[in-house]
Amino acid sequence: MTERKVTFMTAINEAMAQSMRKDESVILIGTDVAGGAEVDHLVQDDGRYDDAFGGVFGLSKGLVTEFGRRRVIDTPIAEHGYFSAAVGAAATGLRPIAELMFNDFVGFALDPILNQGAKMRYMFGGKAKIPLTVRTVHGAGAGAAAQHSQTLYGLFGAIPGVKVVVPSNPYDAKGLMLAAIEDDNLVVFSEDKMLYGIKGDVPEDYYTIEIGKANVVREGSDLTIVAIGKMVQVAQEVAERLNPDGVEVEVIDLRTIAPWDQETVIESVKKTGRLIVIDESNPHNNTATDIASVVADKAFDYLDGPIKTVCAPNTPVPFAANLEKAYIPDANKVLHVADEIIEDLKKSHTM
Amino acid sequence: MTERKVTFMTAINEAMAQSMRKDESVILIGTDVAGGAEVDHLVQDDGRYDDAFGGVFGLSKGLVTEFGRRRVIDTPIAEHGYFSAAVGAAATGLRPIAELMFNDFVGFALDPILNQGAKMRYMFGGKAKIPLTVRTVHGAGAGAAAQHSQTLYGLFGAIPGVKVVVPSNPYDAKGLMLAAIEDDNLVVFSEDKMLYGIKGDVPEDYYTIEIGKANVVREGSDLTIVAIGKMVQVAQEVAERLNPDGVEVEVIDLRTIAPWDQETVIESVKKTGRLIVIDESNPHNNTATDIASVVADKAFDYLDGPIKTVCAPNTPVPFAANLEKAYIPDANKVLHVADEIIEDLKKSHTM
Amino acid sequence: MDQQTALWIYQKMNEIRFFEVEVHHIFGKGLIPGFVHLYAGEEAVATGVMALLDDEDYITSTHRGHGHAIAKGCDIKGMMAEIMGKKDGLGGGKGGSMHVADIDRGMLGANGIVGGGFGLAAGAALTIKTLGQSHVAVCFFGDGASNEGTFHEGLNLASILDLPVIFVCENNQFGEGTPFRYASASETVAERAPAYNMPGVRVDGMDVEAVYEATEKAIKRAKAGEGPTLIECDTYRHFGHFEGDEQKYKTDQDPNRDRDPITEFREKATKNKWMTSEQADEIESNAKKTVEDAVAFAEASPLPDESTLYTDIFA
Amino acid sequence: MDQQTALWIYQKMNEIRFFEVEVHHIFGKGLIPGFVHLYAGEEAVATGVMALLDDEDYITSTHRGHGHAIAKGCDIKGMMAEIMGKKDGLGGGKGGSMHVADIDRGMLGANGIVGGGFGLAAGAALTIKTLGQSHVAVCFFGDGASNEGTFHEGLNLASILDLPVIFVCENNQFGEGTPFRYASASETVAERAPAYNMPGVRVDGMDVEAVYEATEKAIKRAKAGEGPTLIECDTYRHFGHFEGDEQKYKTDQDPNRDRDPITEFREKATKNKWMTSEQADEIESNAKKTVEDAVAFAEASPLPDESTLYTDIFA
Ligand SMILES: Cc1ncc(C[n+]2csc(CCOP(=O)(O)OP(=O)(O)O)c2C)c(N)n1
Ligand SMILES: Cc1ncc(C[n+]2csc(CCOP(=O)(O)OP(=O)(O)O)c2C)c(N)n1
Ligand SMILES: [Mg+2]
Ligand SMILES: [Mg+2]
Repeated sequence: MTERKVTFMTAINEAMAQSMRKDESVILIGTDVAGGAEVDHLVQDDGRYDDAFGGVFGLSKGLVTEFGRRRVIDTPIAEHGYFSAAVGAAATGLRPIAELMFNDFVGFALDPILNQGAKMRYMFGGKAKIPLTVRTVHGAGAGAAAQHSQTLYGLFGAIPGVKVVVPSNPYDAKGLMLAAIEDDNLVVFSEDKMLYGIKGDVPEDYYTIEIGKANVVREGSDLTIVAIGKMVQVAQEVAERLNPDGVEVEVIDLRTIAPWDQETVIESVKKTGRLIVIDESNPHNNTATDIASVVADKAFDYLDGPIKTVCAPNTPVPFAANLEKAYIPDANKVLHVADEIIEDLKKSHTM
Repeated sequence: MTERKVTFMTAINEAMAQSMRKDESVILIGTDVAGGAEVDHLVQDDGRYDDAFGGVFGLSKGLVTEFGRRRVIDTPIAEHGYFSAAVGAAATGLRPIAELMFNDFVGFALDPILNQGAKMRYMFGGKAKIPLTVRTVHGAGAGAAAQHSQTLYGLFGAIPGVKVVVPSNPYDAKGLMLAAIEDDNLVVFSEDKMLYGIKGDVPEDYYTIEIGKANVVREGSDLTIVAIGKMVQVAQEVAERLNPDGVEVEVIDLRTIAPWDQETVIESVKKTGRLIVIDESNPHNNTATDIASVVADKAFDYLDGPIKTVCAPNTPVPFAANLEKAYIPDANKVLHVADEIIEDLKKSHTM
Repeated sequence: MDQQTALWIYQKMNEIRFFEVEVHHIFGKGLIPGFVHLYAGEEAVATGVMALLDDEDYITSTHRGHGHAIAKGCDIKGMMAEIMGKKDGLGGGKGGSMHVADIDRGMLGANGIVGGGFGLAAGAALTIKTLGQSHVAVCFFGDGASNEGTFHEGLNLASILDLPVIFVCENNQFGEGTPFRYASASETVAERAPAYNMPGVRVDGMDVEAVYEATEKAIKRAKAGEGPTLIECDTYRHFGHFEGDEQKYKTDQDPNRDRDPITEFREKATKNKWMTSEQADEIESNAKKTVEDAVAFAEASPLPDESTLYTDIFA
Repeated sequence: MDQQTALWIYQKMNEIRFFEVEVHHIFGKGLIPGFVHLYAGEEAVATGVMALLDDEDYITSTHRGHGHAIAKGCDIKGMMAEIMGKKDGLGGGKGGSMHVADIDRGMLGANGIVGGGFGLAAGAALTIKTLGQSHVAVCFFGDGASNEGTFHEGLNLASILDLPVIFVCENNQFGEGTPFRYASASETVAERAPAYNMPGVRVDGMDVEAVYEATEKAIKRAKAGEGPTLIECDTYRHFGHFEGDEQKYKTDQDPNRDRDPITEFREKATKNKWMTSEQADEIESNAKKTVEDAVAFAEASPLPDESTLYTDIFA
């Protein structure tokens, strides 16, 4: 297979296109996922549509041209309306991908997820399938301020009946997106906007990555760092920086935060005896606390020191560039939070 | 002071009435908080109003009679509308109590809380106050099924800028409600519907209980159980049942889940070395995991065994009576989950 | 209306009524947990609409959903068992009254969320349109629900996409204890239809024929690809908002208070020779029997197996 | 319109325009993080309305909020510093363009949530009504926002409670890249007003006087306790949806494309002797200066102290 580098955005676009080619029941619905509906000059000579936006980040560019407005549906700005339509469509035979432009708008789209899509199968005694993929965007770093920068996948992850995937690189993004669309359940696919531009090897073929499985991206015996999405880069940097001191870090890319891969994490902690979790969410009631809590129960006897969670502070996302930078967990913060652990480890290595 | 037993509901009603008497800017707004708006025969001879509902549980009965329809405002069924109106009113000089009839309806009321009320002060550089109390109702046990029985205070507790109070008894309910109304911030006051009928000593006077402080309701040296709301009863039962074996349980009623009282919990764990948290929320990304995570970090060296969280399972709330009963954490489940801890403790006591 | 339709309607009306009266009694005995909202009094709406639908058509329902479910052809035994939280319930006892559903019959569920159905129905209609089917989706909703933002979003979306959906408002004058005339700035729900560029008609919701005829037109329009219709049916509920409600807000002047859609239809149908008195009597006693059998069935059904607490989360 | 008002309007129009053009340049230089939505082209709306408001009146604004803030009297230096994320910004640099606010001036905030303002404005009006004040609240919103359910809920609530609020729609024909004529089932926003039993008027939003007069009536109505009004202002934005937008959806036929509300007002005001050419010139150069000073001020302002990341959460 020849190597091919594409961006995170392209990888997701490609996954959507491939699944739409494969399965007529896959549709994409959201505000400006094409853009320019009913604008005459956007209809090309061959009758196909040019998109005016192709998603507010340009991620879904080209899809309306290939699949037409019947399957790439621009909506009014009415998140409840089109999210509940997506649930209704999923319950009756379509396999929609619904875009929540920023996860921050969840306040307008929550009921169809929380009370309808996630619960119908259970309430109806197993007699419904909701093959719905919710694409959304999280994360600080773009200067988009308090209402366009939150990290809210933990909120979705708390809801029984919802799977939540958070890819960290282009390869995973494509494979997980294809798996999400294939899944017969409501899957929230949460994209960190700061990853959109990064490039990586992505096979052209159709492939899926199993939802619910973490990825050990670096093996190590001294310390386990579990990281989510963009934070995997931070974990890798921490690992690199500790390497010269002889500290071997195992980095786990969680990939799926609901249900998350307890087996892989616990196995790793049993080996290393140390755990740090990095999660850009605000610090309370999030995936990091969930992981810490499970490990503090099921792997307690293997722990050699406190579990550290490194999260954003308990504040809204500030606008000013310096404050926003201070808000986002980075390697320095991890090293700072973990300094005792690291001192211990260094000591044990020099002994 | 003479003892006076009133129900949990009455205690909250009384708190609202006392604060409304004290402060003209306090209003109550919600669907059917009075009921019967514009129904002629509900206007009494003295011009005052009788309420048709007084809240769907009858909790706010009598308030419209005393304070009139100007301050006890029935709304259309339009949660976003009246919650964002409550935020707007709070930002401009009122001190509203807004009722979300069931916390399950949060999908329609979330944006005014998540993106407006909780963030305005921060986004505006400290130049806003949002003295808003959100009263809502959580909890299973009433056979109200998947969309009327959830326990979602953890979702609110994850939002920076929101305080969340969960009272466990009538005395606390009154004092915490008065504190919530006095507070210049957005406070979610979450009531377990299964507690509504329980009676307890409640002083007639106006008194407040500090938000953010936990209450050690039983002292013990062997095991700390932190419990929330209705679960405090479960913790007490566990403590009673372990007593004959000589196991001394310390029971902490958390009272406030955001910000929760880290000091009290950590002090207790330092003393006992053991922690169980009981929380009726679904198991992921909730207050129980948050507490476990903080303790596994800050009190790690004092822990003598795994931290146990006892929560509802990761399912919607089932309707059938037997399933619902199995869903809710109870003393048996706690004892079962904690059997290893308890065996250890028993052993250490017989040694 | 032809004879067969009239007989079907009369049967379903009676099944609904007996069912609801029975549920009222059983609830009174403490055999049903939770909240129960009875449909008695509003039978003309569900039956008038459903007389024109097939299994392949979809409906979304409300917290007051028993009538819709029965008229849509859901198994009455399974419904009663569901409402009592039994193993043989349509949802294995896991949903209860507010979540009665049967997707195979196009019944997408009663719904505990007021205003939860607008978008769901639009979504079902989107499936119909996208897959080129020739069915319709019907969204039942209350007068109270018409003030939820979801009404606005659902109707607007359905209209701009010309979806084959019919929005049927059951205006029983109250949302819980709050009168429609207080809660809504508009005098009727139907008059809001122009804001969504769709026909809005108001019919006597105690008169099955009126409901039937309005629905017929709406279905024709929907299937012709011309988009949605809003039908407002004036009606009244015989019982309280939920079981236990004191109903202090009801007044003697409430327009439909003393009307019974079932007696009215019996009279009209016999007068018009759609149905003989003997047929009507027989239908009534059959319906009564059907419901009694359902109660017996539900009572005999065991509680669900405790293991089912953990199943049916993911497909 | 009197002279003083005209001069004020012309000043504010120019301040807004220079401000936005300046922000456009600064953004282009990479000095502003995040998303910026410029108001240029729509100046007649903000100024026509705000000419009639005092500090005690409230407004809620949108993501496209600079114009509203300037017209409401927010400090321009503080605004520019805020947009650049500086310490001396109105919000200490913590809010940015989408959250410019000044509660003391009744400016309840730009808002990153489309449709977030309807209820907030109704709430401010509820305060006014409850405390017996004689102010008004104005909610600015876009054509795109009119399809959010929050529009429906906010207008209905305000209407049934007769709140002193004015809903001002800035219909610039697009929500991002989606034409209003596609997204909305109704041809105009104003025609939705009857659904809420309130007057709905549509005015030329490029004509300050038209906006001013409609607002005057609405304020009178609000202060008389007669409730809300919906005013739709037809307008156009000169720049893209946000900075960076290719604007592929705009067409030569867009009605207001070639109009400039500022030139139009200058002509009318000088013709009507509300303002001399000299006054106009002076206002223009003053406005330019004001904005230049603001830029200098903002550039000189330091970044906020890092400790402020943690402050201003709770009062
Ligand atoms: C989102 C939401 N808000 C409030 C409620 C509580 N509630 C249940 S039924 C009801 C009244 C509904 O009135 P209407 O739509 O007229 O239906 P009806 O009960 O009259 O059939 C209310 C307020 C709810 N279930 N869901
Ligand atoms: C709830 C919500 N949905 C979507 C968006 C993304 N968004 C920002 S501005 C905008 C278009 C708004 O259109 P309109 O209301 O007409 O205002 P305009 O930009 O034309 O001034 C959209 C979709 C948002 N910020 N909030
Ligand atoms: Mg009703
Ligand atoms: Mg617009």
